[in-house]
Amino acid sequence: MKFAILTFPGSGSDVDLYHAIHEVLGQEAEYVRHTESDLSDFDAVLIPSGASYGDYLRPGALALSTPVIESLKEFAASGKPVVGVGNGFQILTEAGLLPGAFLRNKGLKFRSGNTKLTVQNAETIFTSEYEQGQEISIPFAHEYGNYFVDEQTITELKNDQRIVFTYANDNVDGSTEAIAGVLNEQGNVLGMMPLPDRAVEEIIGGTDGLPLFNSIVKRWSEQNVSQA
Amino acid sequence: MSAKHEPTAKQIKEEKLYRQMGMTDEEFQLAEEKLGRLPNYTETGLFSALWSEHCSYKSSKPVLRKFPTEGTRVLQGPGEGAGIVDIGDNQAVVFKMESHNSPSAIEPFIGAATGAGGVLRDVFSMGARPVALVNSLRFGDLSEARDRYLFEEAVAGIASYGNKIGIPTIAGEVQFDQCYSKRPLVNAMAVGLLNHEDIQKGVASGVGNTVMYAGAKTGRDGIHGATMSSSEVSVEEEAELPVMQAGDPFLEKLVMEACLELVKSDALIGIQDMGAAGLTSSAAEMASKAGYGVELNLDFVPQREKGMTAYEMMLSESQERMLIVVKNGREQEITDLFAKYDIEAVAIGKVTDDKMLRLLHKGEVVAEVSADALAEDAPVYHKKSEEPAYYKEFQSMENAEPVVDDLKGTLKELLKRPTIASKEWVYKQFDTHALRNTVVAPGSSAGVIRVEGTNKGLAMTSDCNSRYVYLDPEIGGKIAVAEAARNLVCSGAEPIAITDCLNFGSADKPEVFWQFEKSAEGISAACLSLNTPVISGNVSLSNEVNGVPVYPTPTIGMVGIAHDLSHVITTEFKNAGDIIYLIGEAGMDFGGSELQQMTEGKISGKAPAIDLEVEAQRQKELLAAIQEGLVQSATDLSEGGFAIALCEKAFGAEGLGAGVTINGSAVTALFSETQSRFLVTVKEEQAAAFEAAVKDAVKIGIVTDQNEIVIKGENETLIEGSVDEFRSEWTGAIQRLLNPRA
Amino acid sequence: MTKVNVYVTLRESVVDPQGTAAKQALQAIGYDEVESVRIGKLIELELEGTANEIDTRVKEMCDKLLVNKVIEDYRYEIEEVAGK
Amino acid sequence: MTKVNVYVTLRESVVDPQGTAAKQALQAIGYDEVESVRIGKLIELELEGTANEIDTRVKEMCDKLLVNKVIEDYRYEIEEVAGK
Ligand SMILES: Nc1ncnc2c1ncn2[C@@H]1O[C@H](COP(=O)(O)OP(=O)(O)O)[C@@H](O)[C@H]1O
Ligand SMILES: [Mg+2]
Repeated sequence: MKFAILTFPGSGSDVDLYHAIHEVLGQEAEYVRHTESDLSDFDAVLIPSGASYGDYLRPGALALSTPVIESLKEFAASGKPVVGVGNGFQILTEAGLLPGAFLRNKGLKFRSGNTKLTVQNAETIFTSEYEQGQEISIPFAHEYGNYFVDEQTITELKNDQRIVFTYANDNVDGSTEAIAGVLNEQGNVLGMMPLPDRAVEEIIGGTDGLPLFNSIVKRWSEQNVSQA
Repeated sequence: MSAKHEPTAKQIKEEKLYRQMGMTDEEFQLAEEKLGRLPNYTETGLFSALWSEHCSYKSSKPVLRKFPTEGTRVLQGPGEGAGIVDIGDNQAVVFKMESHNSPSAIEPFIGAATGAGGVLRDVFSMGARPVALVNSLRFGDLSEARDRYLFEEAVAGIASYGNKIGIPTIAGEVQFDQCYSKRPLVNAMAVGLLNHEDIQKGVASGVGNTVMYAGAKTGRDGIHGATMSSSEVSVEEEAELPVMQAGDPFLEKLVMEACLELVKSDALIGIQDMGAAGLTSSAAEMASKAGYGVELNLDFVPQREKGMTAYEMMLSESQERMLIVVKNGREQEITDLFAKYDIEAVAIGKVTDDKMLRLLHKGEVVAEVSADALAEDAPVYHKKSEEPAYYKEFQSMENAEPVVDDLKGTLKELLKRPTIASKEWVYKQFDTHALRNTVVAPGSSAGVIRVEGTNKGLAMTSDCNSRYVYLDPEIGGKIAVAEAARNLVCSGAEPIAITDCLNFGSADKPEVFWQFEKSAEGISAACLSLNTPVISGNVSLSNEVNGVPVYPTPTIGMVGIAHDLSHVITTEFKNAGDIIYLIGEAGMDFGGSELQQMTEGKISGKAPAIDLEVEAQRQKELLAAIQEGLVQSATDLSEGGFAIALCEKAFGAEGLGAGVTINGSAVTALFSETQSRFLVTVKEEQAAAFEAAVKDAVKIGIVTDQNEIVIKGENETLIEGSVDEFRSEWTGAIQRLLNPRA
Repeated sequence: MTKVNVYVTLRESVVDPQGTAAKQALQAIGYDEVESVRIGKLIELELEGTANEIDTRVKEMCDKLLVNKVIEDYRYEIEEVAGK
Repeated sequence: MTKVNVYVTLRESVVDPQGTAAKQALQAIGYDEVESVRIGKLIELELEGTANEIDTRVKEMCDKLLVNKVIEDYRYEIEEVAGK
């Protein structure tokens, strides 16, 4: 399976995703620069955390000015999986691929650490390897992680079970309904503020992030085997 | 100001205008001699900047020369952007600490942020990829609004820069004392990794090679920053200060990535960042080090503002700029390389054989000065040194125990002193796990990162107890180094080298210079004993408020190797039933202690004594025991003494407590700050092996599965309480001090 | 050269944690009369072209990039700047 | 109730990395006419009291808390708001 890892000027954790996919999972991964305009070769697209464009104007906003965004939209429309973590989630909302927007954390400060998440929906293509309701421990690090969605959208998200992760006991950034990760309507685009790519090795941040990537790979293999 | 309005050479001399630039009459005289004629305005500016204390170390050099700088692992000692130490496997660690005290006193967010940015450039200009940041901070005791503001903003500034550029901050220290009120110390340390063949130097060699400028455009910012940081600033002077520039971590990230690609190119001859005194220092130093000259055409310097003069361009301290020398004919390649990262890189001059720094602007030669004269020939001052009266008085005092009636209450009071309290409020704001290699994040004795692709770790810490240094600079200097080493050892790492940041008052005060000399002697002695040479550092003099110097604060940044990640251990208790050992006996050492400051409102007496042989021996034994897997957790005893260390070991562990018995006078046993002591836990089945390995270890109790801390004396229980009761004092203390009304 | 000031404010339905903090800080130092503080952005643009053609262009820039309409509202003022 | 708009801008000689990045992004999506972007703050205050007494108070608030004079300049407009 071939993953694209989008890099924008200033993105920092592209290397984390590469490490998770290539070195830990043993899958194919390739960096794709913001100047590219074709993603059709890839089976999945990952958008890293970090501070693209220095988080200037609004985190994630200036990435919209790059050529790769159009192809990202096409890729998402094709139904293949897209995951944005941290800043990647912010980019997805700015690009309109996910609902909502981000405000500054409730305490107004950057915060980092490990946080407990509840898996609210274990039936997505990104979470099939988790148990419904499972509590997982995932690192986070952000200043603008306070996810805002209006009431109408919240109702929709709930009805369609598109809230994938919530903060289990500490809503670290003040997000609406403690949302930590959401899906798009089609179910193939996931955004989350915590960073599963930093939880793929026992010695570094634990391994609770691995099932997320494994879910994607498993689903792809199943499809490919059945097609073959 | 345009060139037309610049004073003439004659005016500069007759009206002594050089004094405004921080030059003395003698220095101007010397510059005139070196030049063989009167310097013009631009040239005077060049001399004043490079001969400032910040660039030339003119007052500190004679002292710094005494530092031990050699060792089998040292690949690059002081003199380059950062020092380099071999760590095996063809890899090396590069590190350096820098002060940004003056800017941080004026605009703490920007000052602290650009401090981190500057020291990162020092590291990647050596060809190394930065892998971690460490800091060392000092503020007033938070009772005043201005100090709370300085503290909050400085921490936010460091966080902002480090987080955005994506480099984890994995260790640091913050201490609070009124001597730093309105004059904070903000020291930042960067650590990088490289392969031996990628080591770069800041040299401009090879006649005809091209000098290139890469990075941000030059503006009129921070002109004379180098001179400013060598003088006292008061808050009231704000209005007249040079414009400060926000750092741009986004741009720096791009510059960094471009430079790290550049170092792989065989077109590169030399590279240096434009730090203090910007273009002047980088150009003169690169030429002088290589034994060549440099000719720059300032018309080509990318400029942000209109009508900049040669003087302004040469002295600007705009951030995020690099000076590069490349092989003649390869310029386009370099420009293209930087363009890939949206960074401008242009040729602005060439290397010459005449050893001159020559500047052309608008078709005229506007300055022509020997590069050596600027970079090497600054006057060296042997400042007057005098033992202060206070020292004699303190030395004559007998050691005494502070009066304490309520042991438990005192412990709780100590736990919420900001210097002792949890620093979580600070490090929660840092992205401590960026770059995916953080093995031990802030909160333990030292930060540890994995060396990617190996099973090794790098441990790092910064330390200095300036109260000890004030009471006795020589002992205080020794303790700073020893404490740093203890923190590494307690994490399972072998200390390998140090960087330092020597923060003092004005060197013109003989008492201050004495503190400076003596503490450097202490540092040297400890470095020799512990086999940790000095590989880089920084001097910051004139840290004073209203003429009163801060406590002498020679901060030590130390790096160590964990030869195997399985050696890495942390502070907190691990298992119920483990045996608790205390290494080292308590003496009546309260001079400069947190308890003394708390009970008496000031410090006095002798600093705690330290025997470097004992220190080295204990560290060696403990490290060996840790490496053999005999130790579950370890911590050194520092501020607040035994009781605080015991609490900290319980705070980090869920559901574990301790029951211990100690002897001797209770106040001394609990709170004294006697040096060279450790508190460790060992599995019962390994107790015998551990005792054989560490001869000064004394069993004092066990880790329990009760949520309780019980400290018994010879006849009675001294302190007893739940872990939560103590932890709640310690955890939120800094937050509570910041919101006194909440 | 035309100068345009774009005023970006958080939509009323969105809480402004920064504004709230500023209000509390002002009250804490004695400005009890402060009832509300909201912090938005002032984006100053300098553009080639004349006011007429610029109107549509600025609106586009706001909609596409400068403003996030999920949380923000905006208005702008165009002022002609002589010569420069 | 009085409404005051405080406009906070970076001092002219201070670089604005945010503005520069925004300018480049606008140019990249085709707004070549953009010569400069600078991003400041718009602080909307609501205060008890009348315009007269408020003038000095707002100036104080800006100097003490709302504005960082090392890098920022400001101006403000007081508008009386009927009733509310
Ligand atoms: N400014 C800071 N930045 C990052 N980490 C910090 C900072 N201050 C303290 N820490 C971390 O908090 C912990 C406790 O610090 P300190 O009390 O100085 O430890 P020690 O007494 O062992 O030197 C350490 O892990 C240290 O690295
Ligand atoms: Mg310490």
